Amino acid sequence: MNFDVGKAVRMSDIIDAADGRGLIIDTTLSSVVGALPGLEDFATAIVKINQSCDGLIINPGQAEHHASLLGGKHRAAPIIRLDWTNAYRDETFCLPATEVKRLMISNAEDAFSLGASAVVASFLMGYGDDFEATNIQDLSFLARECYPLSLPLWIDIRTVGEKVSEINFEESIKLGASFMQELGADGLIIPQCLLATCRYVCEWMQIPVLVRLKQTPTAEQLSEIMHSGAAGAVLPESLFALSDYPQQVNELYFEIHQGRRA
Amino acid sequence: MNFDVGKAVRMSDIIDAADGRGLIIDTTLSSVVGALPGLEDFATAIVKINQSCDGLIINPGQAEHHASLLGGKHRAAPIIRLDWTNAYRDETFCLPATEVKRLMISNAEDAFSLGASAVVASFLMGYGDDFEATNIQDLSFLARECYPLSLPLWIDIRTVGEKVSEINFEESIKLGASFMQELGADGLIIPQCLLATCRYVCEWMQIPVLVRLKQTPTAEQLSEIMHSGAAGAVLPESLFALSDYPQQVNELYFEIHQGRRA
Amino acid sequence: MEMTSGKRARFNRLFNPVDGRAVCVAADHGWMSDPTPNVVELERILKQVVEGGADGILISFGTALRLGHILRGKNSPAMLIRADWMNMPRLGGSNVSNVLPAVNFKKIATSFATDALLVGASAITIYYFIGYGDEFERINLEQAALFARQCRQVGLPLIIEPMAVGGMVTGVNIAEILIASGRIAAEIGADALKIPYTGDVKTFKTLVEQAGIPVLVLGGAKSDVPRDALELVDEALQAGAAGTVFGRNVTKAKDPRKMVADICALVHGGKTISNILNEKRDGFFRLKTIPENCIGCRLCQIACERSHEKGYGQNKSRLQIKFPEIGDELCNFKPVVCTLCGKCVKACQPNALTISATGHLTLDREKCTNCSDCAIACPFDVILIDDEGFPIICDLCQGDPQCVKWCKQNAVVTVPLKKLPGRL
Amino acid sequence: MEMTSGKRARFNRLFNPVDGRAVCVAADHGWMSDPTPNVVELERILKQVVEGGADGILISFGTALRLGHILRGKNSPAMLIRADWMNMPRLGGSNVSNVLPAVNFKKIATSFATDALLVGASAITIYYFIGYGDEFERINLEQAALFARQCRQVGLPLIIEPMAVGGMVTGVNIAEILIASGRIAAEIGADALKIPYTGDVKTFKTLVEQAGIPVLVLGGAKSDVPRDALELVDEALQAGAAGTVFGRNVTKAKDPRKMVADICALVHGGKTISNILNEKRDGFFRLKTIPENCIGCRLCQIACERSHEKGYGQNKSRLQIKFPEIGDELCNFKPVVCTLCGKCVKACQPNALTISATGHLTLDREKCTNCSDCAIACPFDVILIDDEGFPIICDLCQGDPQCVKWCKQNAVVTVPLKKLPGRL
Repeated sequence: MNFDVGKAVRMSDIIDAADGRGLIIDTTLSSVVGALPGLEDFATAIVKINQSCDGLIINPGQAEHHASLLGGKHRAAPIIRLDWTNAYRDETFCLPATEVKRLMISNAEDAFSLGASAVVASFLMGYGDDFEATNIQDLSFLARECYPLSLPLWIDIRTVGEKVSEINFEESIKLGASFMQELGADGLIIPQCLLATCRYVCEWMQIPVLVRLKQTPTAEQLSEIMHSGAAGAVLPESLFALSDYPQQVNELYFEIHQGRRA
Repeated sequence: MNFDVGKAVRMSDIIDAADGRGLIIDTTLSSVVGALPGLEDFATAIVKINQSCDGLIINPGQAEHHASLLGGKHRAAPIIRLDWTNAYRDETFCLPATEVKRLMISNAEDAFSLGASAVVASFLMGYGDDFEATNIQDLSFLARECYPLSLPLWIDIRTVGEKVSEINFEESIKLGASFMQELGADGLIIPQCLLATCRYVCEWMQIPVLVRLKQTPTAEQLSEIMHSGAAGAVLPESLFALSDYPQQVNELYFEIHQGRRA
Repeated sequence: MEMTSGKRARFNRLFNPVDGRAVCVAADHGWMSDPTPNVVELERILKQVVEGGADGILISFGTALRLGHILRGKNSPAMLIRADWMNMPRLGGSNVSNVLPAVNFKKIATSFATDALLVGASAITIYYFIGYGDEFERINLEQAALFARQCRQVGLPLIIEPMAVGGMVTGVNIAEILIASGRIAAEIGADALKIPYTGDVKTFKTLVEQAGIPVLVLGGAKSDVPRDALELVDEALQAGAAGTVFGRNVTKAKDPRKMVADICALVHGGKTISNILNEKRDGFFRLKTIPENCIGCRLCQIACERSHEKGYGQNKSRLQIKFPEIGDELCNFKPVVCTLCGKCVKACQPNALTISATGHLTLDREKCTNCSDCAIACPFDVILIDDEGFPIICDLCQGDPQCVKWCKQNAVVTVPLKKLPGRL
Repeated sequence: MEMTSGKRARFNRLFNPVDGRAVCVAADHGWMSDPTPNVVELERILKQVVEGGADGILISFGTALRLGHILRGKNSPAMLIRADWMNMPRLGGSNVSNVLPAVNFKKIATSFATDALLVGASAITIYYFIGYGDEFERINLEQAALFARQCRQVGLPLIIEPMAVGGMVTGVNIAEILIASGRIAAEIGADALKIPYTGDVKTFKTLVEQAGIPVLVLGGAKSDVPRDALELVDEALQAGAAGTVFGRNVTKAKDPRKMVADICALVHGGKTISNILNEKRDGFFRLKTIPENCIGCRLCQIACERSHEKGYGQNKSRLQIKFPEIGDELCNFKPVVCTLCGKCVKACQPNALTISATGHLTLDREKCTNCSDCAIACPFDVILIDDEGFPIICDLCQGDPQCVKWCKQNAVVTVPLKKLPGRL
């Protein structure tokens, strides 16, 4: 009776209730650098992976315009991204960022009315103290906003700032995970890291932890990560540039769900 | 993680987390017929039973004026009554009711700000259809209001209307329990009835069921009721007219909690 | 049909993406009538309903809090929340008992749309009583309009349930009233209807067309014979219904799981009532596949081999499953079966292969020369050759095809065959 | 102290009703500094803290959601929620590691008061940094004032934690700053303070008096020796503190349960540090009872009998528990012990009973005439007579009374005795 049924039902859209695992794909980099290779036609690309992916991280605009592709049986559940940053505009982009910016572009209520199964926002680590404090404040208030709506909040930990380097990368992930667990996140996305770090964090957290992969992994690579205790993986946007991505996603879905087909 | 921690913590103020039982005393009839014998001086009376009673059903005014006696360690948890009725003004009262009335006298938010561990309102069965529909509507909206506050709602089923007689008394309790379970109550108070009915309702409900006693029971009578599956008992206001009520309550607390002293 | 994005994403959970249909179960009776065994034993029943493959379950708020955990997983039934209350079953006109009878008809709203979203609902359902008098209908419409406005705001689909009851409703005008009420509900803002059957395909077809939104037919009181309930579904589907919301016909059934599975077989599986009830098939028939339904479980092959060869292998089965290949974007499985096309019969020089008078492919092993011409002629490659050189052929299990019987996904079904092919 | 009714009912959960004091544990470190083992193993530690008998636990929202179920039951610790965030531990001045060092001091509000109520909090705690510059203090006060207003509205107690840090704080002015900050916090709307110790009883007494609200002293960095932490508590109590909010001294302790129990023994139990640490008692002492604490568990009697008679009975124990009788309105248990009053010694004609030079009652069985005069003289009836006629007397276990050692409720304690009574 003291079960938060709304959150449990929505959470199970993404993390399978039977095996506690999920395969997630992030498409939201398009709001930072425009259409990504393979994602030029959003709907066509999504249809190809929709059945073999548990959750799709999408921006609010795509959630509104492509609602018919999202949610429910045999479709990816919509995880709506509520923040934006120029942090990923590097030298390869036509207009590299000169100063890193981050802001909230929507709120929990809006995502709720768009049919979100969950919302996600980023904790960008390694920038200045002002930036960090504002980031934490935004995420805290978002967590407080999601709670009475029984809407799951995922936090995407990104160790991208200038203060993070090889020397403190692994420990920074632990710090970020600690902060976000205490903040009240319902699930965490951590960067790909040493398996030892992943195992440490996954054992410690009592909320599902997904690993954000830098490259589309092979089934063997994914298997290794899952064995370190992760609840699943977030595949990168670069996935869509591969010619056979529908098959690759299908194989990874099979791997994550231990032999179960979409 | 999908645990409603606020509701669980508040619920455990009343229904002991260790044994799943609780002893409750109702003091709210004073809002219908004035001070009851033994309850003329509210604070003095409450102090005497405060340590050996899990929850005290009180009206909002007493909750405000006697907050220091309520809640927390070794004190009864405040269960605030949010409705009022003249249904109990019978021929023994100086101004018997000619037409039965019922209304909400406060709401969940007010009770919350008064420090309530739970709220309670009545489902008065056996009156006219208009009366019943309005009663159900009030209780439904109250349940919806309590839910996002994680504030437990107890429904006090009272089979007091003219349409309930010996012929349908026991079955009316089942009907009321069914309605209120489906309405979304967190706990039920049912009238004292046949042990078979009590057992049937308690096994069926997946929420705690308390039995409202007509008279202060002996430990043996209470034991019998508890064995039928009830989560506890609600002692009547007439309790306070007894000369040795502190000892009687203490004995009943001992009985309910299976040998544990306050 | 267009709708706000949030409604669409939540509607997706209710309707099957392949056929756009839904099989729902109403389990909100404890909220409005006397507690019968289907109310008291709801947990057990709901678990069976989920196993049966329902697409949606209509429940009260209390049941959502108590048993909503059963509905976890995006492929499990969508949660539909009953957002109002009424006392009609207690007015004495129906077949349910009345511990506490009511005299005056009452219907009240008992929540706001947002409340249902908090507990994880994919839609809400409310009544629209028509025929009980003008003031009573006004109250119904007022509540419906308010819910419609709220539902648009929060992106939650609204299912309106028109009910024609009262002194102004007769056998003469009930179909017309239901047809009108469906359209009225759509105009007010319903996203789908839950509505009684009008009694015949023609009028229900008119209802569906004029409503312009998905129509789910309801079952009403429990039928004495399961066939009656299935025939209602069958006719409603013929009329264009998008599915069903059956209550007591499921929750009071001896085997709620089977009842739901049977309705699913009709609504999603393309099966006939005769298929489902395992009735003797009248006339000739053949096998047909529905690849969208196939999940590659191979139960059909096991059933085939077991019935003919008494083993559990798959290398002598009379049907095949083609697995998806690299490049197959939709990653579908394809069951391949004998369709009684007759090409093998024509190719058989010694006339060893024939189609019997009862419509089954038959091999005369005395005449067979083990030439394999039949297997070569088969356009689907479903005729294998055994170790002795004889063809392994589908004989439709002499009229009771085990592949059809055992396929839980309805990926292999039977369809009537007017005329047998080739030489008899 | 007056406060709105909701605050009062929730404050009742935090403060012990008998002595108005509270022992709290701060376990919110993972929210603001590097994850040390006490953060990673919080679940295990919090369970021990609950077992130790803490009255309140300060945690973050995330911990409330994750581990809040540990706090069920009205006699379990009250949930205090940390409603803000700061980066001070990462500025480099403290003894904690810094994976990601900070340069500029930041402190932000991270919730509204209502948010904490939803998860079951009995109070919220926020910082008030003073001494880091005027603008930084303005920000702190602005947030404090907003929380105070919200807390009054929803009936939730507000605990403000003044911290004197920054270049303007020196050893010379820190006590004065803390004294001022406590009063400022109370004026803004704090219902209680969580505040560092000023360093001496005199200034802390001034702080307590001028604040006018309950003051809970905090522990700061982990002490190397448990005695140091307990001495801080002892001094704060002498100064009038209402209790403690210890963090790392508990969560990083080898045995967090024992550390909490020890602090409880000081704060609620009337024990001395020497009692707690089982240090050799200097000088004479006697037993004293605190009936409010007694729960009638009889552990003291079992310990007594076991140490003297090697059994587990209670009929030869040197102390008694009086159970509540009909008519006893408060239903209290009353432990009754030998108080070394000396009346038995005076009554003993053959001088068999004496008080030894070390301060313990002693019986010379050779001289004893089995007259029972001692038992008759005892005003508390704690001298029983054994089967052979000899008195059963309390010898204070020769200086290490087992009843005191085993009483978890601190209902039996020792107090110093300046002068021994009667004949030596």
